[in-house]
Amino acid sequence: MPPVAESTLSVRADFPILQRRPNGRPLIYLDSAATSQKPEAVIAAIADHLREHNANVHRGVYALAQEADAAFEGARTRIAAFVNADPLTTIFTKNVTEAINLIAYSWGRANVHEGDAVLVTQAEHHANLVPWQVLCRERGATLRYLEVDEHGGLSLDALDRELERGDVRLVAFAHVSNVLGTINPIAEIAGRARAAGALTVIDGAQGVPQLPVDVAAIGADFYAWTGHKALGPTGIGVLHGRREVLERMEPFLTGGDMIASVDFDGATWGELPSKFEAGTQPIAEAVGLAAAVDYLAALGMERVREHEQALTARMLEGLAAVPGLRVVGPLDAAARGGLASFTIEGLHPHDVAELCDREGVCIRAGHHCAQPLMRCLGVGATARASIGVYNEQADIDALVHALQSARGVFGLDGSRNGAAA
Amino acid sequence: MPPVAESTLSVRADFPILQRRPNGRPLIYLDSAATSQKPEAVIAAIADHLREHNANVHRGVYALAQEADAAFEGARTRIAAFVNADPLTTIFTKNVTEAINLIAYSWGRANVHEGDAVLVTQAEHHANLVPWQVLCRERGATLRYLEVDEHGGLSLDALDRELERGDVRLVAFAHVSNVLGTINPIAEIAGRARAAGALTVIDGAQGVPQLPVDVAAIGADFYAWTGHKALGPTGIGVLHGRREVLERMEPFLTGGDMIASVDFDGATWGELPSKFEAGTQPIAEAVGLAAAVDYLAALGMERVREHEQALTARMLEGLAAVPGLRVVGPLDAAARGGLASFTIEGLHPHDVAELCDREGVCIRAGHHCAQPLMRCLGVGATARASIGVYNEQADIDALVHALQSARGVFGLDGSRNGAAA
Amino acid sequence: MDDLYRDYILDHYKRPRNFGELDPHDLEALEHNPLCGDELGVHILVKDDQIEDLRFHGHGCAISQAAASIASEELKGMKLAEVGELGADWMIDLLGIPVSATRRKCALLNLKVVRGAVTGDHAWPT
Amino acid sequence: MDDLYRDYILDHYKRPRNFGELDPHDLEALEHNPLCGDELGVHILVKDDQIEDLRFHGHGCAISQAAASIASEELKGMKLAEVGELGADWMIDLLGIPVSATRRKCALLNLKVVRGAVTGDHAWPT
Ligand SMILES: Cc1ncc(COP(=O)(O)O)c(C=O)c1O
Ligand SMILES: Cc1ncc(COP(=O)(O)O)c(C=O)c1O
Repeated sequence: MPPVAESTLSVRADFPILQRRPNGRPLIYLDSAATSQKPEAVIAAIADHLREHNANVHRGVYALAQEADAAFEGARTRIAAFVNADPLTTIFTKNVTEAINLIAYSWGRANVHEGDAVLVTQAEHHANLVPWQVLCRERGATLRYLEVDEHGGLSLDALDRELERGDVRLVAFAHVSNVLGTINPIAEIAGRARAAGALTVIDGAQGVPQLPVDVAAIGADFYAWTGHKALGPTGIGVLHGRREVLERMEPFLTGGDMIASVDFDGATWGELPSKFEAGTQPIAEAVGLAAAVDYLAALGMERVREHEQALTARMLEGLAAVPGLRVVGPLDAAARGGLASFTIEGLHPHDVAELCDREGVCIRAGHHCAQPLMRCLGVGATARASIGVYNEQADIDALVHALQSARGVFGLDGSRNGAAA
Repeated sequence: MPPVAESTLSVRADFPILQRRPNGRPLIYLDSAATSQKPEAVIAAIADHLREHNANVHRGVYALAQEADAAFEGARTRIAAFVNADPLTTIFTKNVTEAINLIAYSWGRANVHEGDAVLVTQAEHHANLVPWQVLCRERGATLRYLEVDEHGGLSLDALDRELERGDVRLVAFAHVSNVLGTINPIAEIAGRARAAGALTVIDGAQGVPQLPVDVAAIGADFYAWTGHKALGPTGIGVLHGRREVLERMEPFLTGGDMIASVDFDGATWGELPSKFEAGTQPIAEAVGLAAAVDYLAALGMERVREHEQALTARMLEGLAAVPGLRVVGPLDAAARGGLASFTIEGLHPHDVAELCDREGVCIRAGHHCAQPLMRCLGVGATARASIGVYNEQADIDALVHALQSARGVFGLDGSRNGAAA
Repeated sequence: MDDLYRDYILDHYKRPRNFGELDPHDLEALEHNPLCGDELGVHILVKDDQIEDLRFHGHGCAISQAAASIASEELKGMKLAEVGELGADWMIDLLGIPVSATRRKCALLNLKVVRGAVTGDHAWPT
Repeated sequence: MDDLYRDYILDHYKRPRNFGELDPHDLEALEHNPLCGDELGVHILVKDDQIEDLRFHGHGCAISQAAASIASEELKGMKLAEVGELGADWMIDLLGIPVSATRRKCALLNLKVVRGAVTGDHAWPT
């Protein structure tokens, strides 16, 4: 394993919620893969927009509406630039789930036919799985699953074999798995799929918050992500699409603001990105998300990645010292994002999370919206600790300490009479 | 016309944006039908949530996640109670446009067949029109239009004639028209449609912000509205559905949080309302909207209505004094919501809005997302002034003054040499 | 002493009573806790309109397993009509620990399963 | 004096040059301003690869009508190849008033229509 740089980030003070001291202890937030905390800059940007510049966008003549317009379209430009995408093909949705449903409904229903196949991996979040199940059922197509190996990796050979069958119309996979942590070779997968004539959909929900992302370089047809995991507010997601594909698609949601003209007999559609943005958009949310990506850009995504990798390495080391603890996914911090899912013998993940909370450590327990993967892993649920820019080494150490205490409460360290069991 | 009570509301000070003084003048915001301004209570509730209680909901074991859960589900309960609806059948969407698309996709595709008809009015917003056009085209059904008379009203006899044809599966109409201002007899329409075996969809985008709304008493199958017009944030809409109907519907968006269980072969759906809430919901937005309805409830919706009616009466009076000005829709303030759309001879609505802005008066110009109605009215566009709880008589007087000045700039008052034209 | 993870809770978790399968059985049901994917099933043997014997199977956290184990001892011998009347309070009282809003479904999963098997009503107990 | 609604703008608005229809014509196009529903069409008569005559029809605000009227005088006699090269700046400069971001489409609608008729490119001028 290459030596990992120590993290040089120390931004906890920028996050108001982390100043809370539940029961007089520091709040140790290790659930960023579920949702991130927000820096004051984001909260202030939203409040400032609502206090100073709020109006509906796109049609207002008055100066206030023009301010709102500039704020909204300016936000789109900054958000697109952050991942090197074109603002014209950068579509706002309410979350990544809607973004993927948009593709399934608009592209899928028109382009996936009986006998076709859609390919996903066994590790997908329900958001990048159930829409494809529904689509395939409706269209008489087949959903096939790319296997995940015991280290949480995908086999490119297996991908090639699937693609060679010639029926795959679309390949959908996560940039970073929210359970295994695996960072997938997305540009490689996108390239092979494209060569085989299949479209690619990348679920970047866990990618954008943690890694430098260059949408143009990746070369997928769709790359989708969600604001609330990237230091931004709830209520906003982002879909980047390939222009030729978006232009040939019918709209998904229809209504105001996405039309060119409407008469009694029908309507014609507006230009990109409006065609896919029906109704009043998440305006204040876009402003908040733009503040979030500005914040991340100022830190530098390379540095964010180094930080998370350093803490992940420390976490993997710490977890390895807990008896009976098994981490799923790759064991090398360089191959994974800033999270670790694990089980502890004799302790259900729910109880692990509950007992961590006693020490102010917030982690998640459950199936993480990846039930099929849980089945592959042979577990019902896992506990998961995930890292954000605001975490520090002390947080990791507190987690490991809390896990040791949890074992103690259940007598697994021999300290309690129940231990005999 | 019955005498109208003077308004007793004076809440301008609660709205930070209205303290702005562009070019040293007060900001006169008369575009609430496009989006409302937000009281400090709403902005503070959102910021406070993000600063103190932010976590993802529904699956977190730790105390912070439970706070977020309580905030989100508590918001749902308050929002449902505000319009006398059941929280279980109160579904969050991103705006009213998505809510109506949800019905069209989930209910419509399964229940509207070749030879069936969907009935809308000529006055619908594109949000309550284009989804039905798309549905009818896809299903081989017919979209029929209920005529709006010269006073902006619907004929219940015409409705009965349409229903008697026996093919109408669904009737969709606005509670309050965003162009004409007409308050439709929604309970009456819903009752007749129901008797004829047709479902009803009410677009309450302009209803909830202005009128006391009792969803249970109205008795429609669906009542939808949007947060940002009701003093709440962008990024959230609300759909109230009849329980039996929602239970029989397939979900619309699929993904995390809306399932009961998922395996490789397929998924089963969660209970109401989760079944229709895929992915991370607009959590902070729900908290903000709950603060908004609490604020409105504290004012009292009866009082809000009295206030808007009083200002509307004054506005109609003031507009009548402007030469060449024609108001569309009912001329009696008791029959309409707090807005007036109008044209002025010799002045395009765009220019009217631009010139009003010079005096700090924000009004909207355009087709207001109701192009078919514009065609019926024989105009390309109108100007529209619309009222919120924060408006005062002085705002109305400023509007009338600005309109007079606008005529002056265009020489329509004989003051400028161009006047000869 | 721990408020939640009391000795008797851990004891029931580690040595659950009436766990396993019952074949043949007269009634059965299987339910998931959607929050965590936990699964709990029950087999019931009926005689004279009462539960003669029952066994739980599946997996879950300490709260859900202890609740099933503790409840199983009370359910044996209970009239089927009575089972239909059991509410959330019965189970929570029986558990004897403070159950947070989030863990409530853990505590109630077994009652949901048993009521489902007996009455066909698959709603969460309230 | 008003910055935007200068005398010549109002004059072109009230007495637009080259408005109406041209039949027969060689080229035509019709476009909407999606922001307000305004509609503008053009008929063009071509001779020797240049615009011999043209007429606008439709309705719009003072800015869009004045822009069409002012532009019509420049377009007459212009080579078709040149029309394809015209950008937004040409029109904005010709108008001679400060055009806000929102009113930009009003000012550019006529150029969009003319370019559409001549080149088949229906994008907004940039
Ligand atoms: C009557 C009516 N329906 C629907 C809408 C659409 O609302 P939203 O854009 O929030 O979906 C509006 C407002 O634009 C409206 O006035
Ligand atoms: C990999 C992955 N995909 C999709 C999602 C869904 O994101 P959202 O709920 O914001 O739509 C998540 C997070 O829950 C995720 O981790």
